[in-house]
Amino acid sequence: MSKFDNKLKTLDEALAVIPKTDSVIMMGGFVGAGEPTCCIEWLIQNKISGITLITNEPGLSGFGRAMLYKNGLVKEIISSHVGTTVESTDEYLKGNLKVEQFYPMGTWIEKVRAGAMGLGGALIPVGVGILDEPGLFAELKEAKTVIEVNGVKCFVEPPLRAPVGLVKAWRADEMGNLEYRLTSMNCNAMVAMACDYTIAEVEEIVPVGTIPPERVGTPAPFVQAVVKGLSLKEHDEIYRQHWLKIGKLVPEK
Amino acid sequence: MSKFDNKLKTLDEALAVIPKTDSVIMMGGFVGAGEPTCCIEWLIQNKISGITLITNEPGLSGFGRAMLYKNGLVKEIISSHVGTTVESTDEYLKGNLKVEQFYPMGTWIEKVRAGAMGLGGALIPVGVGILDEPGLFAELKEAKTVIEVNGVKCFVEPPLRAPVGLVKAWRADEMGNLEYRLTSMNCNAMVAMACDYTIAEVEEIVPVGTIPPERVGTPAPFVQAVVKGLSLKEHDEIYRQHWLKIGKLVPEK
Amino acid sequence: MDARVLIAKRAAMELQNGQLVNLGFGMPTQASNYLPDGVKVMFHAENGVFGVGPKPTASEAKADMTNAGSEPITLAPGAAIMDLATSLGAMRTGLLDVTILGALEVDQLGNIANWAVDRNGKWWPGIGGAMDLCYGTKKVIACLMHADKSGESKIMKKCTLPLTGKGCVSTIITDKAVFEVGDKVLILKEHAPGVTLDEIKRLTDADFIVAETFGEMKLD
Amino acid sequence: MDARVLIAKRAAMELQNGQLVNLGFGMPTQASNYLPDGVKVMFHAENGVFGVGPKPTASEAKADMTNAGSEPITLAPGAAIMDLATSLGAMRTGLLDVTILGALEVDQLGNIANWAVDRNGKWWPGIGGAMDLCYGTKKVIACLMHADKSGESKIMKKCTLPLTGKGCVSTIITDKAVFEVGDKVLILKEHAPGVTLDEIKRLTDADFIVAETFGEMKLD
Repeated sequence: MSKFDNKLKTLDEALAVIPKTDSVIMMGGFVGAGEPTCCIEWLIQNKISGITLITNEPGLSGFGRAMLYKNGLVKEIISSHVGTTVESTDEYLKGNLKVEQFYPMGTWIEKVRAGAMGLGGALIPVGVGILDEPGLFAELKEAKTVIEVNGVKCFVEPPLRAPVGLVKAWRADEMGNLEYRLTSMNCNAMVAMACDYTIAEVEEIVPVGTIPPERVGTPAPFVQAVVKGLSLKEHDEIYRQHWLKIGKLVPEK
Repeated sequence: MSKFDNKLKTLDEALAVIPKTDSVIMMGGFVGAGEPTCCIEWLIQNKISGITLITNEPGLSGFGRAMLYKNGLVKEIISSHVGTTVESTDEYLKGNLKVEQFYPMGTWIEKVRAGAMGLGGALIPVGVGILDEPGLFAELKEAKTVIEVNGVKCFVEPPLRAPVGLVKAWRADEMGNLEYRLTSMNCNAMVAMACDYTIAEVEEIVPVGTIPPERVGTPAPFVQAVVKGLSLKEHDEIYRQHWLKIGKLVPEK
Repeated sequence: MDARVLIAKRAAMELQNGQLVNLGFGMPTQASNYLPDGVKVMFHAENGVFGVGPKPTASEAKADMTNAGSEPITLAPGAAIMDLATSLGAMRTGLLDVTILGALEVDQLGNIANWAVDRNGKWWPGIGGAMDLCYGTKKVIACLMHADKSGESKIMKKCTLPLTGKGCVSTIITDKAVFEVGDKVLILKEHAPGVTLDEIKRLTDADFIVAETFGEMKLD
Repeated sequence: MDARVLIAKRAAMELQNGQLVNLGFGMPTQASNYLPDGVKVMFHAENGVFGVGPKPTASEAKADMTNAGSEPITLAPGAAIMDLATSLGAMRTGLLDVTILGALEVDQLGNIANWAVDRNGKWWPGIGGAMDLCYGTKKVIACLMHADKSGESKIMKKCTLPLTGKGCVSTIITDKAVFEVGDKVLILKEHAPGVTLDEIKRLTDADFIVAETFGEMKLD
């Protein structure tokens, strides 16, 4: 597959790579921000079930990723949290959502980075003496190896990769270079590098050469497909209405 | 010390933090590009000797860092190379330049990153079965621990930090936000985060608010001092003349 | 004065000029409204911002300008945006000077528990970035109501819930009192207006000594 | 034809459309001048560039636009600039399709030695990024003169110098011949114009078998 040929695809073409059941999908986003919302819609419409979702936290109630749990499509979440949405909490407490790999956020992103950058894993001092307290986390996956390096005890955390990655960026050129906008990069750029087949949902598609090389957040060779999502205006409006509804924004007189 | 007060200092004020002898200095740059040349000059003029220099490679012959070896100021180099300059080769072969911590470039940058990001170290599969071959590297620091993670053998590499860091950026605001230009970021941004006292040499100093938040390569809190170096025009000219001299550029008719 | 406002106001007094600060969700976020005069700090947002500014107006708000709770934000002059790994690295490596965190329980060893309660035999809701914060940040200030709804003390000898940080808390601020964390014992420094030492004793499970300077919270 | 040009030309024929390619210093860099017609590749520069373009004119050259040897470069359309850790990560994780590397020695196990010779009892000059490249890159092509100045074969049974990569070389291109690396044995595929099988046998220390398709290098 060419590292820099035209990667523009329809949702159907790009997401066809996802198996109907028991897929492993890594997804970008931070709570409700920078989520590939149209790809999520597609997963729901096409009833892609039994998903193992590798994602920083479950998302924002009533929004994007939360709809995946609502529709019972996710069987396991590998994340730093399970309670940021009502929907994931529901599935979790009913025993429909397995949470075995549960990490501090810094550990989660370093495991993804180890997968992205071909490292053997990550050495993480955070949580030693807490997450490995015997019995405290019986149901959590417990094989927590601890080694000492220069006097510092740290967990040996294996890398995280996935066959399919869904990320959100502001814009892309046809070759697959991605540019992120303001605070919406979050973990998207790292997820994009940690998957064998990365699909980027963007608000705008621009000719090659438009994105200044210094502003490329994910270089084209890391991306296998680019799909058009909602426009920037639509996104801004959706968020503004949501914030007004939940009182995070004061309506202007 | 304030994380965002005015950090502009003269070379004398900023570099006063470096002990006369036996300092440990981490320095940015890639061969001849993105080197803090005025800081290097200052080290030479002030005869700062017995330096342990943590740097990606020794630099470019006849340029910047090479002058440190030429003046016999460096007693050890912790790097991925020792032969990119004639001057470092000389000192090394004469036995004046210790090379005990010698790493593949990818390992070197990951060790610096582990120091910058508070990790326990780095798990590196590159070089296993080569760098740990008994006897091959008698004089290299040999405590190479190897562990296996998910079936992959990797070196357990401790983090690298330094009390003082010298980096080069294009411009800075008074608060210490740094912006890098084109290919000259290289390892500067990582070195800037891996030192207790980071001094940034820049071509331009701009008012706070000039550098777009998305273009800040090193956020202000990581930087303790900003010093004014040569201008962009001067730098471009120096490089152009150098390239013309060594035949890398064809003089225009 | 509303208990939560009191706590937020008193917590804000701990902040000093030039610090890089992370305010946890809920009560601590209010502290940004009560910065003492002349104290200027830079706020960190976990999703990758140094220099979070005041709330935007509806027209200013943007989908791509949010904090760690996906709330709309503006950026202060000199702000920087970074990727998640760098933001979490800054927390882990101790670049932040102080963090004000909510808590379910704190104890006299300076331990804090704020990420999990037992629901249907499962730990809920989740760790997020709090453990990284407690690991790396020099000064951790815990803010919580002194006792739970049934009057049980949350200022304990030893936390019962899964910990977020071990021995990391330096200051505990409640609706009743302010403690410093000493060597395996708390030091009672201040009481809230109208709160007596006896009431504090009754409501505090942890061992504590009373500082000479013990007196009323000074909420300017 | 000059031996180095011959090697560079033949090496360039290994490159395929759409590949992400790293050319090592010295001889391999010349390969970029001999891309077969219709073959478009993206060149990687170790210091953090995907999409290195043709050499700039003197007036175009910039101090902040350089490759891994601090030589002046331009950027091709669609180029991306990244920090050093990401560039080395791309090499380590195998994002690059092919790398053409110079070598001091190669052997029949596909090992390559190109970072160190013994000078005054010390290993010199240094590893740089070559070991990361050999570890991660799918296809490693070694380019070197068949024999050293004293006529000793560099195509060996077993390398004697410190290795850069173990069992990573797939193709060996010299001024005399082209080998594929088989299972613990080399497969002689092509000979340079005017070079006989006997001459290759005399100059090759490694065990090799002769491919049925053995013939002259086709340097279009």
